[in-house]
Amino acid sequence: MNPYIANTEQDVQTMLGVIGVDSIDALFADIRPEHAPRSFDLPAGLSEFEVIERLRRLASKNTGALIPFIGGGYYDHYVPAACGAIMSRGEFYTAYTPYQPECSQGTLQALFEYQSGICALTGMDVANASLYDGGTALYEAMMMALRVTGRKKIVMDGGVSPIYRKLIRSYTHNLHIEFIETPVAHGQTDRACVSALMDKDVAAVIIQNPNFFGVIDDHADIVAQAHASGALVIASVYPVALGLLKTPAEMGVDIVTGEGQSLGLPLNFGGPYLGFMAVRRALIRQMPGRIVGETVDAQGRRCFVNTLQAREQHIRREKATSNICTNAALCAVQASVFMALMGRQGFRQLAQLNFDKAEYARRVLGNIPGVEVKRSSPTFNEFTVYLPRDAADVVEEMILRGFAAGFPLGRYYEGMNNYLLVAVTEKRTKSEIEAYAAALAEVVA
Amino acid sequence: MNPYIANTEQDVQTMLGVIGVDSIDALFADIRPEHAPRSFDLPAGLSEFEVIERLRRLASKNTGALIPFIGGGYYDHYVPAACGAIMSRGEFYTAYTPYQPECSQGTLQALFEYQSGICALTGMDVANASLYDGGTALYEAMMMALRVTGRKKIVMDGGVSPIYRKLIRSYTHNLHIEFIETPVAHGQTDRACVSALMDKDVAAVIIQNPNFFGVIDDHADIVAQAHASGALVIASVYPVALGLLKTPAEMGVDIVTGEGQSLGLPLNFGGPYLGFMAVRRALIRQMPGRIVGETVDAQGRRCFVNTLQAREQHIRREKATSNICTNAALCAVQASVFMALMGRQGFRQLAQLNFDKAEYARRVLGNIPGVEVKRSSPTFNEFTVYLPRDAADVVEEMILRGFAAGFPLGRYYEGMNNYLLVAVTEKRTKSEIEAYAAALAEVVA
Amino acid sequence: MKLIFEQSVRGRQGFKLPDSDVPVTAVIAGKYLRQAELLLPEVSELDVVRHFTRLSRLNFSLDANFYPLGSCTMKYNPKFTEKAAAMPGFADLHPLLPQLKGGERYVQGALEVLYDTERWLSEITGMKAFTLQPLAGAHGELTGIMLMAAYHKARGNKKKHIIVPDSAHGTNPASAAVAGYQIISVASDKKGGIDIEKLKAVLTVETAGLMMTCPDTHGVFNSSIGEISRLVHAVDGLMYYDGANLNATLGRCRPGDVGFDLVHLNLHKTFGTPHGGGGPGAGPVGVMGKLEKFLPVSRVVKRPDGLFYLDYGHPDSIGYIASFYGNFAIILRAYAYMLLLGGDGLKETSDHAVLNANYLMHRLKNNYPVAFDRICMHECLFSATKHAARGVHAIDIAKFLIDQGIHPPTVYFPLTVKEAIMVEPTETESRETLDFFVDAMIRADALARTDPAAFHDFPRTMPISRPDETRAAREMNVNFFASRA
Amino acid sequence: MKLIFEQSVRGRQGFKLPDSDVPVTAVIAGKYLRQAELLLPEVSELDVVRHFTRLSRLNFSLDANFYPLGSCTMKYNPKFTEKAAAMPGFADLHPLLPQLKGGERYVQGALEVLYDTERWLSEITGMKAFTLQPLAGAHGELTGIMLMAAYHKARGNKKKHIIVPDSAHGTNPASAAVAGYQIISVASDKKGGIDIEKLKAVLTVETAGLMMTCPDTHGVFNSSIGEISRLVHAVDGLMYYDGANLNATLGRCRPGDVGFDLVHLNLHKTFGTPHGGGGPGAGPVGVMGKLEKFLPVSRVVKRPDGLFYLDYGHPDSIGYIASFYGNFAIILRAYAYMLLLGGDGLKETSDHAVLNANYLMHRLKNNYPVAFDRICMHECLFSATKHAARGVHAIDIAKFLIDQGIHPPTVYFPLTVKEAIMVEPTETESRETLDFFVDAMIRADALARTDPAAFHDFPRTMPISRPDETRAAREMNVNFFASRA
Ligand SMILES: Cc1ncc(COP(=O)(O)O)c(C=O)c1O
Ligand SMILES: Cc1ncc(COP(=O)(O)O)c(C=O)c1O
Repeated sequence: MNPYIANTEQDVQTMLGVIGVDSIDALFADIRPEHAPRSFDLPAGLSEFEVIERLRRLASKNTGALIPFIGGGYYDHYVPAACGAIMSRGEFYTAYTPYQPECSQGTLQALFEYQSGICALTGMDVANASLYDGGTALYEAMMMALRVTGRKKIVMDGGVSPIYRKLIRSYTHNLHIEFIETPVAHGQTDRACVSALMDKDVAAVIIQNPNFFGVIDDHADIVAQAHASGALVIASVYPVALGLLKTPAEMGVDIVTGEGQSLGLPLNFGGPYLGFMAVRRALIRQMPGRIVGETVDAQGRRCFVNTLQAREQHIRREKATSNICTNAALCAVQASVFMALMGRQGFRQLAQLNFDKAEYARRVLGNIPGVEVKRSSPTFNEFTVYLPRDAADVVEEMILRGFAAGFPLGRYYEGMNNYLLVAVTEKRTKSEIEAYAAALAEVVA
Repeated sequence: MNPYIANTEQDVQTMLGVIGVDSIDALFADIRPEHAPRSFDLPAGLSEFEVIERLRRLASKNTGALIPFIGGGYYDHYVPAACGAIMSRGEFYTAYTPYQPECSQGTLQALFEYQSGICALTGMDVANASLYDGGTALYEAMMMALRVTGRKKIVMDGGVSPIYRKLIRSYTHNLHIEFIETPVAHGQTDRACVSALMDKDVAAVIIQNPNFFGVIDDHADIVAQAHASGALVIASVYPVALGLLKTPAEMGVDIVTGEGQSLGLPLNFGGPYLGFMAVRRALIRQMPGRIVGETVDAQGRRCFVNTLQAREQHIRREKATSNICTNAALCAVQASVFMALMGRQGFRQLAQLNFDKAEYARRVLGNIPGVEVKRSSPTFNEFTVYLPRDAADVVEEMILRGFAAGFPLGRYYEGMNNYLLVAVTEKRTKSEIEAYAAALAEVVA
Repeated sequence: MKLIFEQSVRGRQGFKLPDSDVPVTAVIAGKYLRQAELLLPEVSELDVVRHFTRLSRLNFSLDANFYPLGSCTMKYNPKFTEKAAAMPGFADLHPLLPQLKGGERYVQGALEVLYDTERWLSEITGMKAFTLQPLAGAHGELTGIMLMAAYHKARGNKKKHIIVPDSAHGTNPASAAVAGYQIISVASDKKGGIDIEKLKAVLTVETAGLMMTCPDTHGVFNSSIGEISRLVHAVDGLMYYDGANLNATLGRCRPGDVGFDLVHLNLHKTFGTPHGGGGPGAGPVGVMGKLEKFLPVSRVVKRPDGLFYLDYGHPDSIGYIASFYGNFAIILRAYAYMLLLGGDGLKETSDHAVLNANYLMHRLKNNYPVAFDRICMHECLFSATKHAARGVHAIDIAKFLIDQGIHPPTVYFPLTVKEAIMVEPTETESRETLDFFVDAMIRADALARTDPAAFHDFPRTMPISRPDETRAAREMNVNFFASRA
Repeated sequence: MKLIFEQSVRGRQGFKLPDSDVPVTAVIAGKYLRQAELLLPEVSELDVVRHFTRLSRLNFSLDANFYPLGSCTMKYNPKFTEKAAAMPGFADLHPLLPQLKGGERYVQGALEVLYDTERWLSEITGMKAFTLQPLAGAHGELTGIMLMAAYHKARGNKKKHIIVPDSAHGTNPASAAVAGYQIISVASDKKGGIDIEKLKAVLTVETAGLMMTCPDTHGVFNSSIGEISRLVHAVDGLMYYDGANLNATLGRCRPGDVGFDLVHLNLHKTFGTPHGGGGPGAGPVGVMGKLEKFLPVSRVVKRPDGLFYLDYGHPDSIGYIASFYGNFAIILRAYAYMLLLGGDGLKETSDHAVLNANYLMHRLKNNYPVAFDRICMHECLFSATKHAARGVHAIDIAKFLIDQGIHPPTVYFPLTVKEAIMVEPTETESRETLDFFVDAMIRADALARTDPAAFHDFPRTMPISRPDETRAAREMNVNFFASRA
């Protein structure tokens, strides 16, 4: 029984009569016998109760109740209940893409507000209405830079998330693009190296702030250099950090992208997340994704519509600025709720809490004999520690003590096997931090 | 900081200016110094995150993951997700009592449908828009019968929930009412005894079906007898059972009440629940609680309003049919959603599942040496077993084996220490039932 | 909109139940089976969801509208309390578990919630002890009156009546009446308070007690409370505090400190739990020491080892007044609310509730005469008698407001004031919202001068307007089946 | 409605964060700090909730409206899948956990969800293996094209272009283009299918593959699929199946059995996950054996002992195409949906989706000429050219429907049909709803004859009507701050 089908036996007969066929099978006449499935061997259906029970069992296999000190671009922030309450309104989550503005002003205005919020955070002129996630947003930014400049070389800072770098490489495999990754110097962008690479072929320099090691930087000098040789600068940013940090706009960055998960979205084992993108106004027509614009209706009332659609695949097909169609609209609305809830003061306070807690953890961990904390480069809410042995093994032992102790850098960075990336959000209490330090001290002793 | 206050410091100053006072304190001038609190020593406030964490810890102290075979009038039924989804709409749960019909048609129509659903279930003519819960509903029914008949004697079947009987006794302590409780014979109402008690002073006979022992009965004979001597019959019923069982209307009952928890409400450690009441049409003006009626508006459009309000306290004050004001409206709407989801066929199927599973359990438990299952009286989804020793002790041991094994009758019935009341709902699987039996066999061995 | 029953199609089914995994071992004898078909609607899940979603959109609600309902305290219901109430560790808990031997171990978290809530409410009100069992304000009143009766009985007092001011909410006399007392109503004086002379005139040795709302439903805090309580206590009467208006005085005045012997609170008012379109709520009752032993059982106790359990052994108790421990999921929301606000946040609540009410009163008093021209507490009371003289009644102004997206204030209550318009903004509304309301009220006033007839078909923007209530009461169509039979 | 930014009041705060419990041990150097004030709105939580609640009420949605959007499969989104996705054991799970040594033990439930979903989607489509990583349909297409490229590279094929029918969705050519291929468009024949002769004319050894939607966006299942796939395979081209329309053929035809080499599915269409006002969705990609080794990493593997882990060791893989394992919470909903329906329920889905579409087509075809007069699959395609001749265009009919509470069908797509009106009712709508739609469409047709000018100001019941899109594009006010600067 399929409880989501409304037709009764009687309905079926009536409808077949109207259509003028004998059976539902007759409607599938175009599917010839030779097209029939060779197999369709799926489990029998269950009741709602049974499915929920099964999923509850599966979910309970996950919760190890590990205290999380793991980040890597995805953070255990508190999601205010109001975010979830608003997102669970059917009017938002069961609506379609707002192609019909008259019956979609709710989503459209919310997305306009989201775009404005992203502009407030980044300082940029214009933002789009979302991309899939932080990684694909960075890919789109790179594609955009190639289009804008007509060049084929990309310089990418080694501090950019290795996950993002990996996926950008997959996407561009067939595109004859030259990639150069620059090393990290003292945790920050290696100026000398980037500078040596700048030439008339470089389409864009891609940086990240804070970078994968949690280190913050002021990339204004790199921007100046890049612009001097006609290249764009793309920055991938962590939105919570922007509560305190110099904005990409203040550094002169051309295209800003980032992962919006920390703006009120649950971790969700990897998704759905939210890719955001904001650019200088001059670049708006090259921006991928939907953009909501303000206008007036026939009677002069303010309203909102999808605008500049001529950039998009449904109009421009193979000449579109991107192939994206379905995006992360609901996540964008949720982020918009989050930004409004935090507000000017709350958002800053949130950033400060993250910074303060991480700094405290950095100090406490630095006191553990054998654990080394580099203090030369400033960090935001994540930092690396050097351990006396393989960080992967330490993490394994820390799990048994109830901690997701961080991310071992050896997984993505050669020669960094003893480095552990530790994230501390506003949710971690002093006593959790101290318990973590105590456990780590035991493990490395 | 109180995040639910919108006024800023600036707002406060502006508003004080408009009022013409210097300080908020000045507004409290009527509260003289001698009225000041002697103490107001409450914990400091927490953030939303901290409160949620604290409650999560408290909640986790509760979940013993006991497999429930406990009922006693409150059952572990599955609550369809759609119930919760609809109830979480702010338009329902943050609305006020629908005193202004123009902006309350949602609640009013939903309550009208609820009343109709209760009438469908019970077979009665009219239902009210809810009372607090099943226990207080029975109390209200009794008060109503006293009013209607002008008599002062109540005959109450011992099969009525002892919890309900206890609370009715508390309420009537000062009302000079004569209470007679009749014993249970073979699990059912003791006809001879009731019959002997019937006289011109009896206002009402109160029965329950299925009764507290889970036993079903046809009380038509008792109704005939009661009516013959001018008494009313009040039946407390379990709505799920009405999917299969003879309706109180079919037995001729005058006032029907019941606990609506099983109509899509979570167990909630005791509440909020839902008291329902349905009566013969002739009794409507004596019914307590709100009643929603259909009418038309000034332009002839169908609509719904609170009606017959002259029965209620806000109009009639001390002469009202009851003191009730706030009731269980949201629970009634949720029950209405539940009844609509189940529908004609589903509701019956639900009742059948409960019956079949309980019967299976009854058979399986009956096979355990030393455990005796009385099979003379038919039961619905709950039944008693006789154990070789104190049921309270057996239950304690069963808890350690992961089962909430049932309710020991000795707690409320003298001399029944070895009896255990076992409930089995549609949620219990065959293997859970068998595991329960296996554990019980061990415990009583 | 069509009724869900009118959407029913024979054979349609909206929900998938589990298949039975047990053999059928018995059937129910025919005589026990229902004869009548069970005519619940036959609709799909989509039908149900769409129907109720659409229905919901016909409601005003706090989440979408300003709701300045006097006496109702329609404050914002914080969303995180809904999240708390949905936690399975609370929502799935069977109430009989703690009554099993060894069962209280499985409900420690829930009992702690109850225990702490009782303690905090006691501290907030200055009472000695609390019961959380009453399921709403009126239920709390009834419980309270029963406690009073038990007290008098234990003292051998012969009490017959309860005194209730004429400004009292209807539940007060109704509750006292169902508990078996006669009601004596006492009039208000010109300042809105109880007329002390009139009170003296009715106080006798047969007076069981006085029920007072404080601040009262005129929005006035009675400064003579000390004298009143002395008078009542002089005849061994008890002072009952209707706490519906506690939102005015959190941290400013505790009933226990000013002479009250017992109180009920409405958690769905002061403590921000949702009103649910009329319920459920919760009406805990607190008492001073002399009434404690009469409190209903069970009572939540903390053992020296920190474990909580339920104590049923109080011989003087009035007994069970609810099946279990109160509307737990509502209590839990209130507990969460208190945890978040703490003592300071609660006090701020009253500060701003009172500030907002006074602001509204001052902004509107030139257009709408105030019933009592003095500082008000958390609500202010206007009278539309001047407007009524022009044919525009309080109800017409109410209907005008609906078209502005504002839920009308309470009208025609309290009964002491003609054409009463009772406005309670609560602390959670912003000044912008208050100003929006003020503007609408001023426009209504202006329109009442220029075109009073215009009011008769307000509201105009809603799907219905001015239902025929008389017809409803006459026809008594209260059941889809009956009305179509 | 005011923007939330326009409701901002200096100093107002809507959320309470924890106080810091750690000492301040460092400050950030000034040069790293932001200069510009962070101008997020300053509003209370009530402001936020009320604002977004009101905004939401300006939307049509499936929960309140019929949504016969062709190609979009706006079927009912079962509520229990939302409940599943909210379970903390899933929602709070950090995606890097399984990448820690010993960490996969803590995500076994989540990995099982992924593993089973992959297997079931494989069985449903007749594919060998699946990746769940693509984050939407278009992302699946891009992934698919990358897989094709990897295949051709491994075979040493020199491929330059991808063939796309002119009826294809815009994402098909766009995805192929961003992956580096040229696009060759091939026209449809009179029956709506690919014109085989035209296809032959463009097929060369440089053809990397053909992207086909099946049934296509004309609502037609191409019976020549066998021949087409033989032709494409003959040049070692690959057959790509755009699964957006899979809702028509569940259990009736599997792409893998009829010649397709790889597919993407839209879980937010066929598998009932919500559209979210434009996303997020999920676009898993399945492949036949010859493409399997190119699938993105990580891949979910079940060890003989039953434990699941993530395998990153595939040398021929195209690599990472998403940061993690796909839109997990969406996949989870689809998994729950499949668990509930089972194989039979899925097949019934298509039966009724197709039945409903044919019913609509027959009821409407006298009023609206069908583009292809034959049995349709899950959607039917009308053309409003006759109406357009009277000045009533497809968009005008769309706007008429809005006033009836019906979300308009897809209009002007596919591009192959002038004044296209593409109607996809889905299986979850009742006959009553279909009839309601039919009646509205017939009324629109009648009105188009009698009063075509009336259409120009539809809709009339919504808060806005006919926005000036040109002005939006010209002014580019896309940011509150910029437009007010
Ligand atoms: C002053 C007053 N007392 C008592 C009550 C009754 O409370 P409840 O509705 O919770 O029963 C109310 C409710 O409106 C009230 O305003
Ligand atoms: C036929 C067809 N292909 C592809 C897509 C793109 O899918 P998505 O929006 O998930 O990226 C769509 C979406 O509307 C479609 O209808």
